[in-house]
Amino acid sequence: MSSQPHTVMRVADLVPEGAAGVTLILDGALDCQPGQFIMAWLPGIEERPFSVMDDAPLSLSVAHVGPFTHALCLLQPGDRLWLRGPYGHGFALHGAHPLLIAGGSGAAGLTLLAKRARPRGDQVSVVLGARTADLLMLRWRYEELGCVVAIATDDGSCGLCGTALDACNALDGPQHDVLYACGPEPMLRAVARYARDRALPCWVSLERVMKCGIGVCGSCHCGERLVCADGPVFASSVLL
Amino acid sequence: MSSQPHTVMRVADLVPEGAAGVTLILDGALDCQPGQFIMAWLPGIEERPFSVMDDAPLSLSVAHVGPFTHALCLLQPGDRLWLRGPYGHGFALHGAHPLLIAGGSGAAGLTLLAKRARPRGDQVSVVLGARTADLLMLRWRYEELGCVVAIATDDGSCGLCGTALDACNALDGPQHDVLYACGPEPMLRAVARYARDRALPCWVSLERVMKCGIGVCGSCHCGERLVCADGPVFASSVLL
Amino acid sequence: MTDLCVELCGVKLPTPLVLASGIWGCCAETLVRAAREGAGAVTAKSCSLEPRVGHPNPTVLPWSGGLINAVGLSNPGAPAERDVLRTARGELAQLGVPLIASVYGHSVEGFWEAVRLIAQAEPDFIELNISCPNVESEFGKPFALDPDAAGRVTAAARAVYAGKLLVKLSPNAPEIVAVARAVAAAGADGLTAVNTLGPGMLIDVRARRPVLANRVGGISGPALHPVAVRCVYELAGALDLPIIGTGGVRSGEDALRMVMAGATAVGVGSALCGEGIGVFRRILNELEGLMTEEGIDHLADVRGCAHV
Amino acid sequence: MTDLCVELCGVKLPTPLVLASGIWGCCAETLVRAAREGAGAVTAKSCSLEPRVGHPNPTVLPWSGGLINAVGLSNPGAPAERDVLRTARGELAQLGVPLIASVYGHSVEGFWEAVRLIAQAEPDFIELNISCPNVESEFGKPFALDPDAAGRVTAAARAVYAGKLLVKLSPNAPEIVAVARAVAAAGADGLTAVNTLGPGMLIDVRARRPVLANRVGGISGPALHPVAVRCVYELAGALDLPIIGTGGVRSGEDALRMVMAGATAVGVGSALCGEGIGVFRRILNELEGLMTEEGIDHLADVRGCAHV
Ligand SMILES: Cc1cc2nc3c(=O)[nH]c(=O)nc-3n(C[C@H](O)[C@H](O)[C@H](O)COP(=O)(O)OP(=O)(O)OC[C@H]3O[C@@H](n4cnc5c(N)ncnc54)[C@H](O)[C@@H]3O)c2cc1C
Ligand SMILES: Cc1cc2nc3c(=O)[nH]c(=O)nc-3n(C[C@H](O)[C@H](O)[C@H](O)COP(=O)(O)OP(=O)(O)OC[C@H]3O[C@@H](n4cnc5c(N)ncnc54)[C@H](O)[C@@H]3O)c2cc1C
Ligand SMILES: Cc1cc2nc3c(=O)[nH]c(=O)nc-3n(C[C@H](O)[C@H](O)[C@H](O)COP(=O)(O)O)c2cc1C
Ligand SMILES: Cc1cc2nc3c(=O)[nH]c(=O)nc-3n(C[C@H](O)[C@H](O)[C@H](O)COP(=O)(O)O)c2cc1C
Ligand code: FES
Ligand code: FES
Repeated sequence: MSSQPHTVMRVADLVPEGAAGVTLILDGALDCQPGQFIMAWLPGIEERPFSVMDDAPLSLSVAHVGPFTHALCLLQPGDRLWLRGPYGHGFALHGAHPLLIAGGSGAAGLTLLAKRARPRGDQVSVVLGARTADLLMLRWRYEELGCVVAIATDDGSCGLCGTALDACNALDGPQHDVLYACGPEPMLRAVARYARDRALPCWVSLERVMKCGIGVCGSCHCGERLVCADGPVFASSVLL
Repeated sequence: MSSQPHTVMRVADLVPEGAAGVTLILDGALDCQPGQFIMAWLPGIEERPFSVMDDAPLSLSVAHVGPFTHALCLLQPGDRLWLRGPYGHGFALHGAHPLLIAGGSGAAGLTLLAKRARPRGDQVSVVLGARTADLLMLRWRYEELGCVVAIATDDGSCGLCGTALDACNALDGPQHDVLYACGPEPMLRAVARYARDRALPCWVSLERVMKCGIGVCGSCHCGERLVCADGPVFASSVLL
Repeated sequence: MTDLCVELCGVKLPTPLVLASGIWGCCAETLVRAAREGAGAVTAKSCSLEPRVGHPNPTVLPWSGGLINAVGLSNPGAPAERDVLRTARGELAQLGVPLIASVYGHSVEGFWEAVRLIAQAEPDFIELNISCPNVESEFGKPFALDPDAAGRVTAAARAVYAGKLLVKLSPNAPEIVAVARAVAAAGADGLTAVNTLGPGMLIDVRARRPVLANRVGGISGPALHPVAVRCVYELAGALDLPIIGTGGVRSGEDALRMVMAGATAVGVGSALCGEGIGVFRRILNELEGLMTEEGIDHLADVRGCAHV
Repeated sequence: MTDLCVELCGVKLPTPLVLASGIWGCCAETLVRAAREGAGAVTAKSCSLEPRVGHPNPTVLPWSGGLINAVGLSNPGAPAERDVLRTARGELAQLGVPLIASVYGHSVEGFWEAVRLIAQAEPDFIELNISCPNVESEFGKPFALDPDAAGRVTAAARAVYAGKLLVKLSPNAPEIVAVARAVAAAGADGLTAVNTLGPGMLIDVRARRPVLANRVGGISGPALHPVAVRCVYELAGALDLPIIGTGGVRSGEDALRMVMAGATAVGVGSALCGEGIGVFRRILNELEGLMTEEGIDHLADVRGCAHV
């Protein structure tokens, strides 16, 4: 470790993500597991956690929700971004027919899992949920990775009109033998119940306000667990 | 590196070295090059540099010259010794017929070289010099290693009556193609001249008062060189 | 048979390791988990009378020597913290693990008002954090740098709290022993030594600016360890108060070193970074192994033995 | 084109790296070699009026955060040092590398007498080491902890020395800026920031005692770096004096960080441990590479740029 905690990379390319935000493709790679996250720093602004959407090249998908994500969305090719990580415990691959369930920017937390499943020949299905069609994120990426993609929007502007869980129920793919979910906590709770009812193994990725990202400050606690150090990926039973 | 700079070992065995001192055989090993040294600490007493006489088990040969070496000579099997190192740049093996020339406790600085030369099949000759027979050190070790050993004592009480260099001149072994020397500086200077006159490559190991042993404090300087960091082994030309 | 129990100001700790303030345990559940994972006492995050948001990120950063932080004492304020502590205390009592509340104030009055409220939660100890270097730009030099100021704060807390009172000292005090004498005279029952060092600063040369939002922050972890050990050694040599030796402890050997310097118990904070809460069990295992090797039955037998 | 020259108090240094006092260069030959290997200025070991043997071993130890030392200011005394400096100065002048003499005293009188003698060697600078923490048991707290004491020593030296006067500050001063103002007012031309941290203590748990013969010692190397950077940043923000930023520099990035904090030149000491004198060339290469990458032509262009 150098005395400088951050690595700096440049934005190599941008992929617009409709009204939701942007995917930043950086000019470096990062060795990490699916589901791990990094702390992204913009000097003079803030430092915040983001899932590793892709590892090589390192890519982040950002949903614009406030000042920091706004600043990220304004980055242009050539601009710099400072990072530390990867941190946390990610997803391990189980089963042969995983179903990934993502809500909003949660889509960024599962792409790398799909990428890792691919060389194993797993048949990966994905449900992407969002409020409206133009808030959907990363559909292109899951399609690029050869996943079967189902969509659900609250207003029916794309795919099924309903929740991501409604779309799961409607799915007629292979019999899924494991679930992975990332997104708003109410959705994760619903997925956890769904998994329990069907006796399916299920892992979820949680979000909490993070300061250190390395299990020291305690700000990301969720009951007796720290999301950054014990998670962000947990067995879905923690939500039941 | 732990925050504790020293490793601790116990004396496993002792070999008396006549009136000169003792060889301490410790209960651990140390990965090092021939000619490197360690700093040996006796808590509450002092810390001083010693050549690694053998690496596995780590062994030190101590000539009793003052308070610290006195304390070392009093150690019994089971007693502890604290060490840090190995430090410095040691000898590299050159040629096929090395001649090792040692004066007094300098014998400890060349044994490991003889040990390393052995599996290469090199024919190693050794000249051991001392003031009197009972001040000779490590003859047993060189013999154990299969070296051809010649002896010189100032008073003729063992081997040739004269200096180590006289013994070199008297040697009728194979044609030596490289010289290594360790011992009092006047002897080293004489060896350096001998090597120059015969155009033989020659390396010598120097001693200076050491504090840090790691090239920081400057106490071991020899001209523009630091013995602990640049040496203790130098091409003999530094003495000419 | 090695026995890891220690007694701190007459209170029994099942292990000598104390979760340091501001680390990991920001809510009742995490404090309790630390106790289950091997902490012999747990310290809550410092709280002040009023809630504090703390500094923006970056607030805590890893560097080659450990951590640097300027969290800025974010906390929910004493009334809310009192409830957290009450909950924690109930569960901790069942585990036999004492609870140390931590109080911070930017004035003597702030301290005593917060202590008064926190005392209502009946923690086993109250620790006065007079040594936080990360709010200097707001509140000036920490009280812990000055014997008089430190004594005044301690006396004020003592006046409203009859329980066990610890005072947390700073490694940056030019005369740490003088500060300790002052807080001892003012009624402290024990010392926690030490809080973070410095402050220090990281600058990112590509960003061309300090990395912490607060610019400067306190240094903890391995870089602090030898200074913390020296502080504990000086304090134990000069005073009779029990000490929680804190600073850069990350192994059983480090913990034993603190005890040999004179500590009664040993704080663990930054070592949780990366390794997580399992660090307590590992350190305890290492400590027990080392004690067996060195023929030490009780830590009390070697406390302060490095004073030769 | 990157240019590594810097100007310190009007004196040109061919590179920004300064060999720190007490490291490596204890005689004329080693000082000259440091200059040949890339040091832009070299500092001699601190000398006092009378010769000093220093402490017994162990005096300097490596630990995970760098070094800890209590050499105890061993030196041959000012008259003998004067001759060493004269020899060194002649050869250094040919290389265009300025010589910094370092003077230590345990009283104001000791300082000025030693300065008077050392001045006769006509070094390019005299640095007053008022910040050595390793002789405290003999002489009490270093002058550098107290603005008044620091000012008095500086004024005394100024009275007998018309050349460039540097004062070496301590990272342990609670108010380093106040100390700097005092020495500036007393006539210092520049500052060296900083000397070693702490003191700290290593205890060997198997030996059950402190490892340094002096028990405590000053901490240098990586563990000191963030504190040194903060000191330089504070000083550069408050005063106009040029600074040799010293403490834990072991890479081009560290050196650039010091400059961005506000340093004019950059001291290198503990980084020689293990790596040897080649460390200067490596740091210079790294610095040049980093400057090219970041589009920095002259260090002066980024000096203090981290003050945002
Ligand atoms: C493990 C993890 C992975 C994440 N991955 C992604 C991702 O891939 N893409 C993405 O767009 N977002 C992701 N987020 C969420 C992202 O960090 C927040 O959206 C971002 O911090 C909001 O900052 P802001 O200034 O734009 O908004 P703000 O106005 O500051 O906050 C908006 C919301 O973000 C959350 N938030 C605020 N501060 C923090 C903080 N310090 N840490 C975490 N959340 C905070 C709160 O819920 C808050 O209501 C992730 C969060 C976590 C914890
Ligand atoms: C690289 C190196 C390897 C050595 N290897 C051996 C060895 O294998 N066996 C052996 O018997 N001796 C060895 N020595 C010498 C040994 O270190 C000294 O004999 C020892 O320090 C003397 O300590 P004392 O207290 O017994 O004697 P003292 O009375 O303190 O000194 C006797 C002599 O030892 C030398 N000496 C004193 N202090 C130091 C010091 N700090 N560092 C080095 N030398 C010092 C001086 O020449 C002095 O005159 C080696 C020295 C060096 C530098
Ligand atoms: C992120 C962080 C937050 C801290 N918060 C507090 C605090 O609120 N109150 C306090 O007294 N000490 C606080 N400290 C200091 C620690 O309790 C401890 O004294 C210090 O970190 C040294 O121990 P360590 O090296 O084991 O971490 C904090 C330290 C860190 C790293
Ligand atoms: C072994 C050693 C000896 C030192 N001797 C002196 C000295 O004589 N005078 C002085 O002003 N500083 C002395 N110092 C302090 C250094 O000059 C320097 O200020 C400090 O080590 C921080 O820099 P570094 O981290 O690059 O080593 C010494 C440091 C060490 C490690
Ligand atoms: S963000 Fe600090 S503990 Fe998780
Ligand atoms: S013994 Fe310190 S430099 Fe060689």
